[in-house]
Amino acid sequence: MAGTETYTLNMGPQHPSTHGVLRVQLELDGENILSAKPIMGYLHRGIEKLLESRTYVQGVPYTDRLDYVSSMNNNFGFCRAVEELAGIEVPERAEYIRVIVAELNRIASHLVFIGSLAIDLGASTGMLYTFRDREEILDLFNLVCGARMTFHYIRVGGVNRDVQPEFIEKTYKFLEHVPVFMEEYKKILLGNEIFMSRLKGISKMSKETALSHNMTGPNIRATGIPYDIRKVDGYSVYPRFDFNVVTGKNGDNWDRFNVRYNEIFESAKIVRQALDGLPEGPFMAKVPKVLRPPKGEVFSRTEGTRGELGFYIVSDGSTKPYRVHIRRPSFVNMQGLNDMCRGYLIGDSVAAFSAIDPLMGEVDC
Amino acid sequence: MENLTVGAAAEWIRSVILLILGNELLTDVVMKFVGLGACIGVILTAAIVLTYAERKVCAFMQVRLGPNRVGGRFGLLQPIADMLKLMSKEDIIPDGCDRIVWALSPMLLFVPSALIYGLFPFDEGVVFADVNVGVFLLLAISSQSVLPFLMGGYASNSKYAFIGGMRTVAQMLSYEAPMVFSLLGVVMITGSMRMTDIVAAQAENVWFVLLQPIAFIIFIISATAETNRTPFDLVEDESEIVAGPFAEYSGMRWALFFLAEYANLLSISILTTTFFLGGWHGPFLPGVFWFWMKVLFMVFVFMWFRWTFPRTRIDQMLSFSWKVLLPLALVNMMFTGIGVYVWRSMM
Amino acid sequence: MNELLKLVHGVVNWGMDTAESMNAGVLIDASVFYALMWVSVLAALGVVLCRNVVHSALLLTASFIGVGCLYIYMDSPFIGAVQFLVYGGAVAILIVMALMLTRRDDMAHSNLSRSLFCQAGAAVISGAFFLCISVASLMTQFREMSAELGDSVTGLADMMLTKYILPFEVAAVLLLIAMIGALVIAKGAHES
Amino acid sequence: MKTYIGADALALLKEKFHSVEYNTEEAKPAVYVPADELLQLLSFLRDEMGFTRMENVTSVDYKTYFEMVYHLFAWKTLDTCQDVPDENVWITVKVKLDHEHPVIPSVTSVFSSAEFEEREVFDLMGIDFTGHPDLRRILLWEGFSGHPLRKDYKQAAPPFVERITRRGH
Repeated sequence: MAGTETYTLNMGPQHPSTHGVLRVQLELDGENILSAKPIMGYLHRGIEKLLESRTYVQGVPYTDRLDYVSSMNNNFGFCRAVEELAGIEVPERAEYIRVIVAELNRIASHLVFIGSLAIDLGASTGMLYTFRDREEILDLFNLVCGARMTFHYIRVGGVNRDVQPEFIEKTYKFLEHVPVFMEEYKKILLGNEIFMSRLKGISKMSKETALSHNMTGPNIRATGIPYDIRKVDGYSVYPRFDFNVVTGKNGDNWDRFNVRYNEIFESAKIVRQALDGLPEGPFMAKVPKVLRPPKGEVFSRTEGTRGELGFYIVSDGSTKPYRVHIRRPSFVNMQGLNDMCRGYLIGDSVAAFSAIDPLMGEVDC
Repeated sequence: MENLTVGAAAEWIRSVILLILGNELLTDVVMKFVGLGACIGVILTAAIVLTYAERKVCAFMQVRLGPNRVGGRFGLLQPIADMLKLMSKEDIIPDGCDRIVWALSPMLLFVPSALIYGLFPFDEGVVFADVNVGVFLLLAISSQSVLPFLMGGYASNSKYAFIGGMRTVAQMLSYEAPMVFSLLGVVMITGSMRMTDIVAAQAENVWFVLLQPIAFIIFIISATAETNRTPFDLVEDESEIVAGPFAEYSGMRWALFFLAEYANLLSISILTTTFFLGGWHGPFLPGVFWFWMKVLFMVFVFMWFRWTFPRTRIDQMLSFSWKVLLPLALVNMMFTGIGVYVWRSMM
Repeated sequence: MNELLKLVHGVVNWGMDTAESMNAGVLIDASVFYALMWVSVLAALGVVLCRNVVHSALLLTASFIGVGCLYIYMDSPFIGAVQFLVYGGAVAILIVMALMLTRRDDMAHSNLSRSLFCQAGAAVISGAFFLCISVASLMTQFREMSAELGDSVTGLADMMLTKYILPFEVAAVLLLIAMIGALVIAKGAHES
Repeated sequence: MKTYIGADALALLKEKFHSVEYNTEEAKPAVYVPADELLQLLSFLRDEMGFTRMENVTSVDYKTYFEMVYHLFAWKTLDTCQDVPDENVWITVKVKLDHEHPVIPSVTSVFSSAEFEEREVFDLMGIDFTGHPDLRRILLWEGFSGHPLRKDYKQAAPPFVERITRRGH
């Protein structure tokens, strides 16, 4: 009797659900996935090389283009690294503002995640709803820095400009709105039987596997490991705020979804506390016009929306960094893709791409 | 009021033709063609109206405006613009495809979708062919739309299309069974497979949606699956297999798939109306109004499904058909049989 | 206006009269019949002659459907619908799908061996089969369908559920066994 | 809180691995290790000292030599930590490599998570990893020549592509 044959399906780089220009080589037996190999680099712009030929301050806008859905967090990470290298003390008010905008951006990024997961599972209405609410955050950012996508708001030594009372007022209003729209998603997505059955028990990952792939962010928290740099490192003013690290239990797509869903509430909590305790004072430290950090190197990591975002900067004492390496969470998380897809169906692979939540700008750097 | 029925309109057309031709026999022949033209006209109008309706319903569900530029504030001319766009698009023929099979697929797909319109009773006495095995013939004809999908999927020389073609077969064959069995309950109560008899039986007593609620639900679900609409649109599943069998088609060929999809959407709405919602019957208003009101309501329901549900997975969908719907339909049929037997012996 | 109408009426009446004198009704009937027949026969020929086995399978479906149309044309829509549903809707699809799933290097020349020996063998076998069938059908005394059957569907149902209930059920059981057997075999192949 | 590894722990390392070097002057001294002892050191760090997370793998081109940089983190309470921000120790391990033929054993046998990052280093810096399961270019395409993150990398002139015009010439 003739045997069956496996075949290769190239999902991407032009495919509606690979979130940009990711290409995944699926080895298939019928509809069953035998292996999934991510192939990336279609969006490689050489940001690490570019940063070597810019001064430290000029480098900040490049980080906007890494994870362009949560630019604030990238600015934050890079500026922290440079400040650590140059020994700049950031004023308290600036730290508070940074935390506020970074957490707001985390909410926006998680809303994009929920929306894109919904549309990948065929519920395109879900996406429209989350994008509607993300719009409010973008409006807030528009108010604070005049940009809606690539902010370049957090600068070395502080923030670009102080927040206006109008921003604070509107942010409070937005925070009141958060539970309202989250309830709406609960109705349209979480309560849906089909949505549940598409995610529960799919792409299961044990703690050990997640650790061995060095996954970070919501992906590792979904397996039950409370690994959150905000808590673990306690950088910036995060230790002053009361918030929980949301964890899952089974490490399946449902948990990955739920972790992000609940993190929105936690982020909202942080924003509220930061707004309540926003101190007076300068919003920018005294940074020399020509920044020449002393010779040395630094590895600084922050919790980006997709996981641990690390900046490794080597300074040779000149105005430009000698070498910058960016540890991109999406890039490292991609190692888990094979484990998340193997043994499941084509339909689950789409959910897995979504649940790992890669952003190609960040993966390819 | 009496003059507002489709039958009256047909009579009027007939009298005009008779006046011109002056021959009864030839007029009858011409009237057959008029009927055919009316059926095709319904399909084409439906495609235009339903594309617009779908866009608006979708926009309504998704808190946005929908078409609002072409043709005034409500974008009424949007379907025309869409049509022009589709017609002026380049006809891309994929490399290495099986040319003949590939070109035939959209045309053949449209045939069964259009053909079943001949069996629908639109109003009192307005039915193109009132066959005594109407229900059965209808299911038989609509089952023919599987092969064109498969042909398109196979001939496109694309793996996505091929997976889509394979899925079509699995999906349509599995959902045909519960669909047939859910309709058998209606047929058993009526005692006839003639479409007009089924409508008449509902006019005498109650709508079958009250007598056969389970069958109604099963029918709605399997009809959604048969027409490849969310939550069962795994055939054209854009997030997994791009567009399934349509992935390689463009321009007018794609428009034919599109047309067939809307023809199918309308036809399942008409079927639901005919089998479960009492066809054209209703108080006060002429039949044709009732008929289209019910049909459009059903169309709205199907669109509602589409824009609120996520998509199922292929294995979930198949096991749902074989493990839930089919046994349920069989049990429903058994109880209907007992009920009909008891009712008849009591009478 | 009236003059024009009269002219049209005249032409129409002349045309109808001529058609009647030429026995147009029978002619049309026959031509529809022959058209459907040729569709079926040519499609069947195509099944044999096509080089691409998938095309053969698709033409087989066309042939099935042509035959189904013939049934409907001969006033037995039930048999026609059965033909559509079973042959056109299920059997053909399974054949086509099985063929499509089997990979070959060159789909354009995928049909069976085209050597002269094979063709001659096939011709002899099919000729013999054709002979048997035609002799059988010529020798059978066909009866008019009895009026007591009435509506063909109810008649069929009555016969199947009363007189021929046993063969009907036996056939059903047989099909069930075949189905389960196929499932078992397919499952086994998958595991190995 | 994030702290760097203590001086006594470093002294312990020095005792264990004699070839290990570090600058005692610096506040956060990087541990230099020869390439052939890297794997032993990393397994020791992982198994004995609890550095279970290989957070970052990268390399720097110092024109005369390459430097592989590994950042390891020891997060003590992996499963129990819920609210208490706890000790989080880290260490930098560095390996100096020859500029002509940079070869280093792959650390994937100790930390399997380094697979993609090592591929990235191979791709952009041109360092060869022995024992890597799947060493291919990851961000650039297969036919690319050169390693862009090297300081001496010169971008090749873009290939001359003849312009296709409507007339066909």
